[in-house]
Amino acid sequence: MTAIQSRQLIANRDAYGQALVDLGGRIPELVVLDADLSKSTKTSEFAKAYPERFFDMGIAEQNLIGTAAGLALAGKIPCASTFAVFATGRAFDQIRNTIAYPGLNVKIVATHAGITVGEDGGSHQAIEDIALMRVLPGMTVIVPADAIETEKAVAAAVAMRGPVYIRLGRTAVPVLFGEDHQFQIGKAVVLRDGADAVVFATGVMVAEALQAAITLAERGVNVAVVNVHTVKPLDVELIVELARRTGAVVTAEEHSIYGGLGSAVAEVLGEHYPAPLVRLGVRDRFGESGSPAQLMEALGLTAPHIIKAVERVRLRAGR
Amino acid sequence: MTAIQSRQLIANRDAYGQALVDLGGRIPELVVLDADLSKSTKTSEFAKAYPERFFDMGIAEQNLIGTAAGLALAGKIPCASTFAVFATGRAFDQIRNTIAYPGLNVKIVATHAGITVGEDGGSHQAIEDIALMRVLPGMTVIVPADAIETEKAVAAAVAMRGPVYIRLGRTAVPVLFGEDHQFQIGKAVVLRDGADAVVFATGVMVAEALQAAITLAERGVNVAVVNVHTVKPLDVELIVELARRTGAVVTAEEHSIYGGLGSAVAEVLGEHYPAPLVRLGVRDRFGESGSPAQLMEALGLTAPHIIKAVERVRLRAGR
Amino acid sequence: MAAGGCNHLQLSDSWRASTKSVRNAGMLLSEVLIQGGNILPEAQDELIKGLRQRARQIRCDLVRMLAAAGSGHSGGSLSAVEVVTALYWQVLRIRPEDPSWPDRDRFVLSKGHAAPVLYAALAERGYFPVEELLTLRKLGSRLQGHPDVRKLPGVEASTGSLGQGLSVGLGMALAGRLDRRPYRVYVLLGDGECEEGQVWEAAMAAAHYRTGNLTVIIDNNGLQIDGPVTSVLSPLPLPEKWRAFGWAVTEVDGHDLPALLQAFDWSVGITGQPTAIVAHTVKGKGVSFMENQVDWHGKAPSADQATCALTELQQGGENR
Amino acid sequence: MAAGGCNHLQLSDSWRASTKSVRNAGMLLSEVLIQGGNILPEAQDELIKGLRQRARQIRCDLVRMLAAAGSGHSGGSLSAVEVVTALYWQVLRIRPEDPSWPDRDRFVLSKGHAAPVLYAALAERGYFPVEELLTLRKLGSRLQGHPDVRKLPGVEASTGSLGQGLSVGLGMALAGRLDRRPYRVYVLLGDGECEEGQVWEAAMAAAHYRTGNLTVIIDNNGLQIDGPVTSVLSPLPLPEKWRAFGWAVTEVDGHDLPALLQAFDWSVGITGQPTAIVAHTVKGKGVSFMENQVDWHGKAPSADQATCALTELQQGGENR
Ligand SMILES: Cc1ncc(C[n+]2csc(CCOP(=O)(O)OP(=O)(O)O)c2C)c(N)n1
Ligand SMILES: Cc1ncc(C[n+]2csc(CCOP(=O)(O)OP(=O)(O)O)c2C)c(N)n1
Ligand SMILES: [Mg+2]
Ligand SMILES: [Mg+2]
Repeated sequence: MTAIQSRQLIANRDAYGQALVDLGGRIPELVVLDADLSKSTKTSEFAKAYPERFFDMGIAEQNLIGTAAGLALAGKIPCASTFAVFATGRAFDQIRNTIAYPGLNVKIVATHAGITVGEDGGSHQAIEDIALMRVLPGMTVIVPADAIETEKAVAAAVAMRGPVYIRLGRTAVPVLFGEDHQFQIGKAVVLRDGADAVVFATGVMVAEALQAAITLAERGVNVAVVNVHTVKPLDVELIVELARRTGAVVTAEEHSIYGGLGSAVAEVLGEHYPAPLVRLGVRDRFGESGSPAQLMEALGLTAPHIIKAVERVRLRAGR
Repeated sequence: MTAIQSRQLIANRDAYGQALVDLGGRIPELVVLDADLSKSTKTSEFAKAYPERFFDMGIAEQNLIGTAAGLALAGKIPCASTFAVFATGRAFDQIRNTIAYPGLNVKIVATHAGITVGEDGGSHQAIEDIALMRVLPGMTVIVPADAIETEKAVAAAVAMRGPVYIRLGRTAVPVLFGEDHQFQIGKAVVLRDGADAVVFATGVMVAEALQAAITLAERGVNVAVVNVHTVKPLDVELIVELARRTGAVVTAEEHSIYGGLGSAVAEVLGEHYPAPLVRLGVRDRFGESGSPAQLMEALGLTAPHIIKAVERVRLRAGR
Repeated sequence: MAAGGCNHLQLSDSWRASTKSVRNAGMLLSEVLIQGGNILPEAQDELIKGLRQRARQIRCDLVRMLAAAGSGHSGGSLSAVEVVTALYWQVLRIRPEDPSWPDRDRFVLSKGHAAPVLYAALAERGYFPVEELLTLRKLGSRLQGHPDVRKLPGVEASTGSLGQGLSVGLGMALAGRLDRRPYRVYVLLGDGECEEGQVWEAAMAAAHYRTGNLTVIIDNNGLQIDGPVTSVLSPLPLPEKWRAFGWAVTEVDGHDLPALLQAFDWSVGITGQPTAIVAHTVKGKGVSFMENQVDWHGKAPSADQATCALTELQQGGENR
Repeated sequence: MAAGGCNHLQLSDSWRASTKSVRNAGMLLSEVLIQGGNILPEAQDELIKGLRQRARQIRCDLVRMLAAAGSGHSGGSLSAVEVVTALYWQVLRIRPEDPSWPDRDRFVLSKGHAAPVLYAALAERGYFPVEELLTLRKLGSRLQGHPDVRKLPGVEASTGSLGQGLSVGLGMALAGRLDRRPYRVYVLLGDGECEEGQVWEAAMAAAHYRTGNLTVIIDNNGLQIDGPVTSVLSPLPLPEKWRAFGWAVTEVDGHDLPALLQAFDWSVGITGQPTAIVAHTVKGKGVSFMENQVDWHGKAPSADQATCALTELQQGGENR
């Protein structure tokens, strides 16, 4: 049973920048592209270390993705980065037709996903990127929960062949895992076991779910917490097992309740083990300006909201 | 109980062209835009009737959508059309940030959705457009089942305020409804009642579902068929009612099993009435070249496949 | 009213009067000025002096609101001050008391991250209380990090995702022509923003549709986020590109108010073709430690930095 | 072998020999030809004659495969025949027996709907059996409606969504430079396709990165789907636009094989800058009832029409 191991706060994008520099030394095929946001996405770190393998494509996300595709076709392993809203939305057709359709070996690593973007407001807060990437055949979709997992996810993505989307946030988040953290694409991780309900969480919501579980445990409610870092391919087996064991399911994601982890779990339940479900996420609205903490609270994405969701779903499950 | 009323075949896009001409006469604010596909989308009919209110934006889908937004901000009611794969994918960020975010009164009517595009192949067969549009806050998503419904859907979309996505196919499909067909955005329609299972279908799959139900009825299995023409906002009440009544749910759509009608129904079941579900759709693959009929067969989207899905879900429901 | 001060300066009554009379006569004051019309020379001087004061006021507003917000885009707001001032106090035919007047000229801030300069102009022009500027980027504020057309009167389009505003402006221009309304549409683009393909789609379409009622201003401050535009991904030369895309083009010092007014007058005179004004500007203009500093693109001044900046602006005098 | 016939003509042995020797000497034959090198005049004539025959063969293949498919894009395939012929039989350094040879030149068909002309060239060049052309657009075929890089050897990129191929070519060109490989990248665009903003994003980036190993050919056949490009949404003038975006540009009659070879040679000579060849062509070229007919953009000939077309092509003679 893992708990929050550290109160250290690191932004996942910082871990990404570091991971790129590390991998760059080992993998000569690694090239990195950005769209005029390298200081924000932290690809600037790679640019400093390996300037000849870094390409700033300017404010042109379509070309960013298309150029990455060409580099991949010529044997490179490109990581293309920009804000999540632009990476997935502004270049969707490019990702679809030029990368996913031929299954090219391009890694799209987007930062500033979700409402924790904060003050920039709704136009910059991607709440739909998981949905967009998940619907693409053959696309792997990863949402790391902390800096350690980010590092491992980036390394694993670069090591596998085929298109991968990695979703990172802007803000510093608690470091949950140790260096020994086992990360395997497609394998969800039970961070905490419990028979009274299960919370499937991804990204920043994993820490919130752990906190909620600790509070609930004090009240005698034992909630399993599963870190679904890979939203696609989904760890169907584990989800079914936990749903069966608990009979009460909550999902938690910093994303729309349509098309993301909540939908993915709903699909699995419907097709394998129907069970009461409460999806926590952004409920069909855009974000807005405010501090990340204010927005997480206003949009119902904090531990107390997870606690309420657990209570609700247990009620429905007749507990 | 409605059955297939006619063996007449009309492409929904033809009905769209006609609807535009009709509405154009009554609604002076109506303007139509296309991206060099007006003969295929049938907006050419409107262009002929009202040339000054038609704008061909050339092969530039981003600008197509942005210009439509500007026209809406100036009081016009724009219908913007092109193929579904380009309408939703090439201009996603434009739809998101310039139309959906401010909730502008733009109607995006896309044709050539789904695998019935046929010979043009996977690059042209949108299997993700419903997912893309459904995740956008405030977006209405309509998938008409026949020519009559298309006409009514277009009229209803133009009559309401706010962004709407209408999904149309390329091929001629059976006319299912009469002129008296009642169409209301957000209200799904029970075309056939039955207590043994329910099939929620949308678009071209409605006709297949009806056919499957007729065959099943001959075998003594009474299947309800619901035409979910509006995928968003979803008719949650009706879906829950039918799920409760039948206890065995099938969804059928010419779209990915991720993010479309199947996911939407899975979400509703999970949150309201957990029940066994089988989702029929494109299972995480792109389309390919072939005739529409061959592809529907190869990808498992015909009446016989619905029958098998009903049998499967009834088995799981313990029937 | 301290001369050169940073309070909410009111323009002198004489300027107001002269502006009004010329507007009433159906002409742009700037037009008269430039073409040597029969306006008193004192009125000319007064006009430019008034606009300069106004620009300084807006700079002060910017520093204050950005400091209060604690985040936001300083550099690209400051570089656009004169362009926005010229537009809102001289060029645009608008009615702040009736923001949806159908015949109003439209201004689309395509480089939506410069929202503060738009908000400051709208507030100073009377669309909403000036005090509200201090709510910038706060939860619940109408002053979102990027302009939200649903929330704030005077905002003509939601922007923030770069490269989209010209398409919106084109749609407005086409609608205006269809409805035979006399309004004009102005769109402000960043130079880095010109790297977005959609800008060129819209440029091509506007030329094709001969939208003479559409004017683009490019805030050519030479910087984007990752560095100088010439080293990140050069969109230069801009005039050649816009010309090749069928636009009439002029270049101007984007901080020279008389020159800007002349350029806007020029744009009105061109018919049957959209017009582009390449405004050469300095990013961070008016705050010495921000000028030409790429790091000040997306950063707000601290309280101390704001004090420095305001002092500097207040000491700048009439002609800065 | 019927002269002027539409069978799978083989070039005469003498031509093969001369080509080979020049290739082995590390020079393009066309280069020698144009620059008055020491190639026999008969070899020159023979070369051009061979290419013309090849072009006619490809047109015949197109008619046959499109008729067999019952759908597909005739007009824009036919207009690109000479460009593709020049590339595959003279310009590209490729090894059909080793399609993934790392040093090969790359050809990206950005206007992916013209897949038939690419497939015909690849088949005739030996990448796969010519008979397979008749499977075009059929379920299970490697010859998808638009090129699929996973399926067919020789296809360098999946295209079909217009406006994306130049970005892909740019990525390949950057990779080539990074790896110090000598290959060049050629991208064929439609004139209507130049309305896509992504083309201009890629054009701007290629100029910025000075990719001298990248050449664009624009099939300037004057038509798109809804009509002539000038009436739908004019992308003209093309040379001015590409020049303003930092490219070296030349114009050429896109059906004149010697002129095309010369243009390709010119492009090789330009370094430190990407090159654009605006090829003026006729949509539907070679089939009289298709020429300049907008309706033949996305239509396949019926069996009868195909017979007519083939007869016409076979009677066309050497110099057509
Ligand atoms: C589509 C899109 N991509 C990226 C960004 C992030 N971004 C905000 S401002 C900016 C740089 C803009 O540079 P420029 O247009 O020159 O503006 P200015 O210098 O006037 O601030 C970038 C890349 C964005 N807002 N939208
Ligand atoms: C992004 C995109 N939009 C629309 C289409 C549909 N389409 C296919 S061909 C074509 C016209 C192309 O015209 P042009 O580039 O001039 O090609 P050519 O005349 O050489 O056939 C269009 C609009 C497409 N394939 N991709
Ligand atoms: Mg700039
Ligand atoms: Mg053409």
